[in-house]
Amino acid sequence: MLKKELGLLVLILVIGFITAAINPQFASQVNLMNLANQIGLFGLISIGVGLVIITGGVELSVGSMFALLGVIFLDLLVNHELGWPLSLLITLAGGSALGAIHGLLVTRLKMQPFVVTLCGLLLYRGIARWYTADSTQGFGYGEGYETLEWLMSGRTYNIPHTFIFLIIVAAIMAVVLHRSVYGRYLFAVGKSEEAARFSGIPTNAVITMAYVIAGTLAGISSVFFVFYTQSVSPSAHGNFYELYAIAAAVLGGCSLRGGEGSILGIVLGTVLLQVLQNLVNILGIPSSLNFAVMGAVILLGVLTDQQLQRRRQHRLATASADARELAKEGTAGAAV
Amino acid sequence: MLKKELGLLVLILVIGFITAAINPQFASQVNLMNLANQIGLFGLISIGVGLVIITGGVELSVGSMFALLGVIFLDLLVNHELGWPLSLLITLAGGSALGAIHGLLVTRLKMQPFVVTLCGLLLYRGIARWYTADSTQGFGYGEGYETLEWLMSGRTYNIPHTFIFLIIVAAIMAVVLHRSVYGRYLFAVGKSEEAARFSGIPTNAVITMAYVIAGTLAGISSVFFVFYTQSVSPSAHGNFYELYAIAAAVLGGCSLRGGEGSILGIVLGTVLLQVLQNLVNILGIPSSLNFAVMGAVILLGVLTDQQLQRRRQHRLATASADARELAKEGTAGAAV
Amino acid sequence: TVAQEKKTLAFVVNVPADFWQIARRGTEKAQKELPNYNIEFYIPGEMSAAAQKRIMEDLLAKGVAGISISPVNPDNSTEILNQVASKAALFTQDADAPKSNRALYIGTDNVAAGRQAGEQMLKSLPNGGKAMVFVGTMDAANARERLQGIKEAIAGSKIEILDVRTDGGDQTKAKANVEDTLTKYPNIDMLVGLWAYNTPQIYNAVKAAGKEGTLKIVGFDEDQQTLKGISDGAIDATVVQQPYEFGYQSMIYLAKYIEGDRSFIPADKQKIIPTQVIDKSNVKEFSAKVRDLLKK
Amino acid sequence: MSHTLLELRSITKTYPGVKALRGVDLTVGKGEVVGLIGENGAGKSTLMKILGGVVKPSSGTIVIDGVPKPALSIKDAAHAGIAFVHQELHLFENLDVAANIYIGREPRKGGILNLIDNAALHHRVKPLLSRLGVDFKPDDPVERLSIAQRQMVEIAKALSMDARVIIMDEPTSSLTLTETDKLLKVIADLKAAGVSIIYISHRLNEVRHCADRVVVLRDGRQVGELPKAQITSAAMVRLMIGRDLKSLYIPPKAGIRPGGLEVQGLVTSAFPKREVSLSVSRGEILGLAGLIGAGRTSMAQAIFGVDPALRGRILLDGEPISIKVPADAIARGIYLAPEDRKKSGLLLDMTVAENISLPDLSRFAKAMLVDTAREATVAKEQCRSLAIKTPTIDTDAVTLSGGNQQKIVLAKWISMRPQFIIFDEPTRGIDVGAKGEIYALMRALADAGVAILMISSDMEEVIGVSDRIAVMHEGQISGLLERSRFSEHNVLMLAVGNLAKEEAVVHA
Ligand SMILES: Nc1ncnc2c1ncn2[C@@H]1O[C@H](COP(=O)(O)OP(=O)(O)OP(=O)(O)O)[C@@H](O)[C@H]1O
Ligand SMILES: Nc1ncnc2c1ncn2[C@@H]1O[C@H](COP(=O)(O)OP(=O)(O)OP(=O)(O)O)[C@@H](O)[C@H]1O
Ligand SMILES: [Mg+2]
Ligand SMILES: [Mg+2]
Repeated sequence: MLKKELGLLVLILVIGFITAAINPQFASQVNLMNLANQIGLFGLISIGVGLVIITGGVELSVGSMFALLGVIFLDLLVNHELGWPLSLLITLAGGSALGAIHGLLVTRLKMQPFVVTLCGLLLYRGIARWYTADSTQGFGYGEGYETLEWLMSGRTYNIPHTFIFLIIVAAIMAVVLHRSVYGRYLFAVGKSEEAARFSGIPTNAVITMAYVIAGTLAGISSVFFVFYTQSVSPSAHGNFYELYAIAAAVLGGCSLRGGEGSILGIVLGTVLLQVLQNLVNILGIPSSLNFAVMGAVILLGVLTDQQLQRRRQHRLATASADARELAKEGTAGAAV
Repeated sequence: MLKKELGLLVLILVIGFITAAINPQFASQVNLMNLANQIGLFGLISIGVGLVIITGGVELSVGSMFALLGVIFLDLLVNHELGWPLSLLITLAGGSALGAIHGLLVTRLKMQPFVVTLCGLLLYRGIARWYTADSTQGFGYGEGYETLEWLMSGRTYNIPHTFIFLIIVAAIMAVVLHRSVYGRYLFAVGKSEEAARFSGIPTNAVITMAYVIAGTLAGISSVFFVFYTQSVSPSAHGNFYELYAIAAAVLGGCSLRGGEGSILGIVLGTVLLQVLQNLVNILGIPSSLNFAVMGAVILLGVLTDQQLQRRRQHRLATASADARELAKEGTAGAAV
Repeated sequence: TVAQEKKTLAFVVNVPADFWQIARRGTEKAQKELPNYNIEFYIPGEMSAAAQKRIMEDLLAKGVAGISISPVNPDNSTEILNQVASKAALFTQDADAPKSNRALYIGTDNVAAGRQAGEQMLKSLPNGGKAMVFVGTMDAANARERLQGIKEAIAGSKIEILDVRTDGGDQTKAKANVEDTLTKYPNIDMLVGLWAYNTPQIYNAVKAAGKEGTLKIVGFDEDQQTLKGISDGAIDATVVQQPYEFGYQSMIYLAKYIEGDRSFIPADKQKIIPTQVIDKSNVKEFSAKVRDLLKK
Repeated sequence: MSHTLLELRSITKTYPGVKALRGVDLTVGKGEVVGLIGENGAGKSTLMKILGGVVKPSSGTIVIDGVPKPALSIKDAAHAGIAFVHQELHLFENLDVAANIYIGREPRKGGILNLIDNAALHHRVKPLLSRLGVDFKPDDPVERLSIAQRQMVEIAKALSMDARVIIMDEPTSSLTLTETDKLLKVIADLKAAGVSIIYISHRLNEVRHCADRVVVLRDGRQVGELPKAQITSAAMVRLMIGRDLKSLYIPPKAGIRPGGLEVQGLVTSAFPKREVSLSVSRGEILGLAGLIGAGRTSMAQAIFGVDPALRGRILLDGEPISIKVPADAIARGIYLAPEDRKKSGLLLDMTVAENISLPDLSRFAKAMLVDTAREATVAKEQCRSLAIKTPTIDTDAVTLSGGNQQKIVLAKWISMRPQFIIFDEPTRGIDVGAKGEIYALMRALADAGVAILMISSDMEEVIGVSDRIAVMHEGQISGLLERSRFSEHNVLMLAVGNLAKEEAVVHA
């Protein structure tokens, strides 16, 4: 299990060292902190999407949720002057509610996750655009949310809060996923929903919960993003982010067939994607190649990992054949 | 089987009649022919993606293929003045080759289709942008391809060639999918690759072929689109089109779990999506609601269809149990 | 119905953006002055020639009387534009398509606007220096023209443009691009934003890095934050267009054109609405004007 | 019987197209082992699923401890102390053995955090596994276990529940004699401890061995009951199929003929260091016995080209052939009826006709198009000649009983002029009636000159059907037995790897 994450870590370090060798600024504190900030921004939602992927589902509406929840948050905070704690709470609740709707459609009405969240992708952005009449929302001259701004975009000991928050969430989610009963059920449901039901696991609740967590994390993320970009243009904000999140989760070892994945892997997947984006700029590679680099590295990364896994399994098989061999020598006499 | 398509057809007709009642121009010849043209443009690739979905895979790179192949086609035709038959052929071959690569990665290297084609999505657009240095490609003052232009964007008896071509391709593919050996293999592989392999079906070849067909259709489509838009901006051309194609296929009854779907359904799915886009403009609904309408209708469409199916199955079940009972009474004596 | 007796005029834009909200106010003012017309506003879902083309086709099917459009790919949209021009009155606005049969272009000369920005750059960096340019995508005509104008203006000076970083319309990426630039070139002298959201993101990133005042910023368009940055002194100048006039004038003139009046069409069929440089000296009144326009 | 624990009263269950149960009554007493038998599709599993809360009855009453209920949920059943070893395996391949055994009932710690107490978990699982005498550990991933090992995990899971009633739905279908013996011992222990068992099996020997009472279902109806004293194979068969079955096993009519299939030094990926050599003559049925994981399936799949051999030669009628993919084997008339018929043998969601025609589809085709008329004709013909019980040939395979499904697998190949067929566990989970038919089919094929290799873990079957028996152990052939030397003892000795002592066995 852990071999996968190790491979990813090695890949990240190798890429990091090469980049730093070419341009030492890559390893400068400023750059690393910027990078940490990006990782924090994108990591949260990768964790949420990763959980959904482990159930055997997929969550495509994240980018549109960012647009819709971002618009709502700004509207509450700036136009309705609602006070930041309440605005924040409503935004989070909104994310949870959207997640719950997805979960219920998937579990109760037996719709395919791809379909449900594809409709979400179209609907939420549509609503956001319609609600704002396609105009960019910003903080304008709003005031009174300095605490929130510091929480969401500040730094402590020069470490961005987004990153700190990601680490906290990742730690909690790692315990939930790998140590708790809920986590175990999640893996069980992802592998075989029917068998899980036969084992008395409340599969619908387990799956719905994964979507709710993803929605809530999307809610938090959307506030982080609002403070990062300081504005939300409903038609563009968060476009394609669902793909980044899925890519990070898949790179980190989540299988879209369900039942596989780890929080560490998802976080490392996010790190790799963000390092790639960063190095394009730091090395002065043409921006147009940004996506190409990302695509190529994901492809090669997944491919190499798979080949390594296969070879390892082969080795394991041979080893166990040898072990059987030995065991047999031992028991042959005893059996007679 | 056919009930599903019928339901979709009824939905399309109802929407059509309502729209025409509100604004009779919807049913005008001009509008219907425009609509036919759009259906032709988007239908081809939905068929390709639908085939891949039937194998249990998914094809996310279509939009990026449009950008890359469109750029290549224009480059060959305009800059290299290669003559249209050869340019066309190379573009189609390019599409087939990309499809073949996807197929091989999926079957030989056992990569997940989602991952392979996600990387394609990133890579191809990246390459197109890099190759053109992010500049829009157009026909410029190129000449000597009037025949091709007529073929690709002309009309015969006022029917757009794109639509005629779609009907031809759909007819051929319907025979291939529902009547041919290959089609049967495709469904078998989609339902259970292992069982198909144990029956001696060359599963790898069957799956790869589905990607090749999808790639080739993407190649043809990309030429159609080039003649429709007359230009290709590599960063925007075809963005999100993969989602339209998948949405059409899913609306038309393809299950992302594989092994289900029909060509008629896919075509009707495309028709519905295009009718929705068209009516937003015809009825003067705010453009910003375009996506929201699409998302809502897909959601409700799939949902209703599912509920109807379920009810029908229930009815069938009760009926056939009774029938069986009668039959049994009849044969019971004979068997002893 | 009444709506059908009225003639329809359509204002078609290229992509959702705030810029067009101001233009919409212009069309709304025109609507008040043109009670016999029905003015509609179209925003394609995505920035693509295909999406725009389908809107034009649908409008023709609806029997529109006049269209004023900002074509996404002007050079390559001649055919559809001519098709529109043959069935309805056609103006272009914001971006011109001189090869087509459009009756009139109302809008900015983006190369000239670029030159204005270049002059501001020269003013801000009289002794020269290194500059970086940020934009959504370089395959958009206005991005190319603005850059061309800038290059024309700074030709021969000591200002060097190091690179153009693109973000594909993603503002998060736009800000990250600026952050990475500040890391890679800690001593960079100037940042230029070509699209409306680029300048605010430059401003955000510079502020976050604590480099306000140590480098110069020149941008385009009138985003709220851009104007705030100019008041703060962090941004040197922005070159703004007058989208309100695009909206208002194109509708008024379209109606005149449909009624047979051709007198307002100049020989070159171009009505250039001049761009304006906003800097510390005039930002206050300009902000007030914009806020007024955007009031609902 | 001392005390009635639970009672099912006139249970009826209707499925789409099938009345699976019609007014069935069943009582189970404390500490009683009830054998539940019946042909495939008789409704045994359905009845048990109703008891386990997995399926809701259409009508009827379930009485537990005197309390009547119309239906049970999974929770109700667990609460009432009913544990279930499902016929279909319900394990999670991505979890380890211990996690699978306690899934849904994890020992917890950490209060509201609901963490899993792994130490307690392993502490509880270890004694269970040693009680069953299995060769895997609590933290082995289930992914790496063979079907038989997985079946042992299922059994361990049922044992772990401290249940009052354990339903075992064909628990031994993948087990060989040794494991079966262990299980029968466990059942005896449980009975002594007052646990009731409902034991479903098509291996009548086992039922005779352990049941206190046998209940027989036919066509969804309860057709009889046998008290302990009257439990004999003949009596059970008579009730099950409604008539006497003369003999399951038919002697060969024609002798061995020249030619056949020979395997020389075959190396499979499961045993990269072992070579298998074997030959099967035309006209003979070679039985292949061995313990779980001896490598029989791996060898069969290597010959058929599903998982091609690493090394070695395969000769058909003396001529070396190369098999890289199943199509190569099929082209030579070499076929495999696989071990896992639901996963590999059939496309469950396809119709009977489509399944039968699948491997030969291109020959049914005109200009690459499927000739559906011919397809239907062939399918009907096969259904008739193999007596496949299906409403129509357009019925989905998933709805048929196990025996009929297996016959469809055979029907695929029989119409295609076989030269050599491997039957991997051909009668797993199949009733006696259908077994007899399948044996007859195999014999008819052999008599027609086909070489047949029958892999089986069912000792009775191996000894009854085979003309010769080869035994495999740890990826190698450990010995060959001619008919005169057939005995459970001899097969078993070879199966545990007693190569050297073979002579001694003969004299014993
Ligand atoms: N989910 C289902 N849908 C439709 N029919 C079903 C379903 N499950 C079982 N049946 C049908 O109900 C009948 C009884 O099946 P059941 O599985 O109870 O038989 P069984 O006695 O356990 O047979 P076997 O010995 O093969 O396990 C069969 O005709 C079967 O095809
Ligand atoms: N592809 C593989 N890689 C590694 N080990 C394997 C592979 N296939 C099978 N094995 C292991 O090799 C051994 C032989 O398996 P095989 O299925 O051939 O045995 P078998 O005699 O048919 O047993 P069974 O009665 O369980 O079917 C088992 O321990 C199995 O777990
Ligand atoms: Mg059963
Ligand atoms: Mg086996």
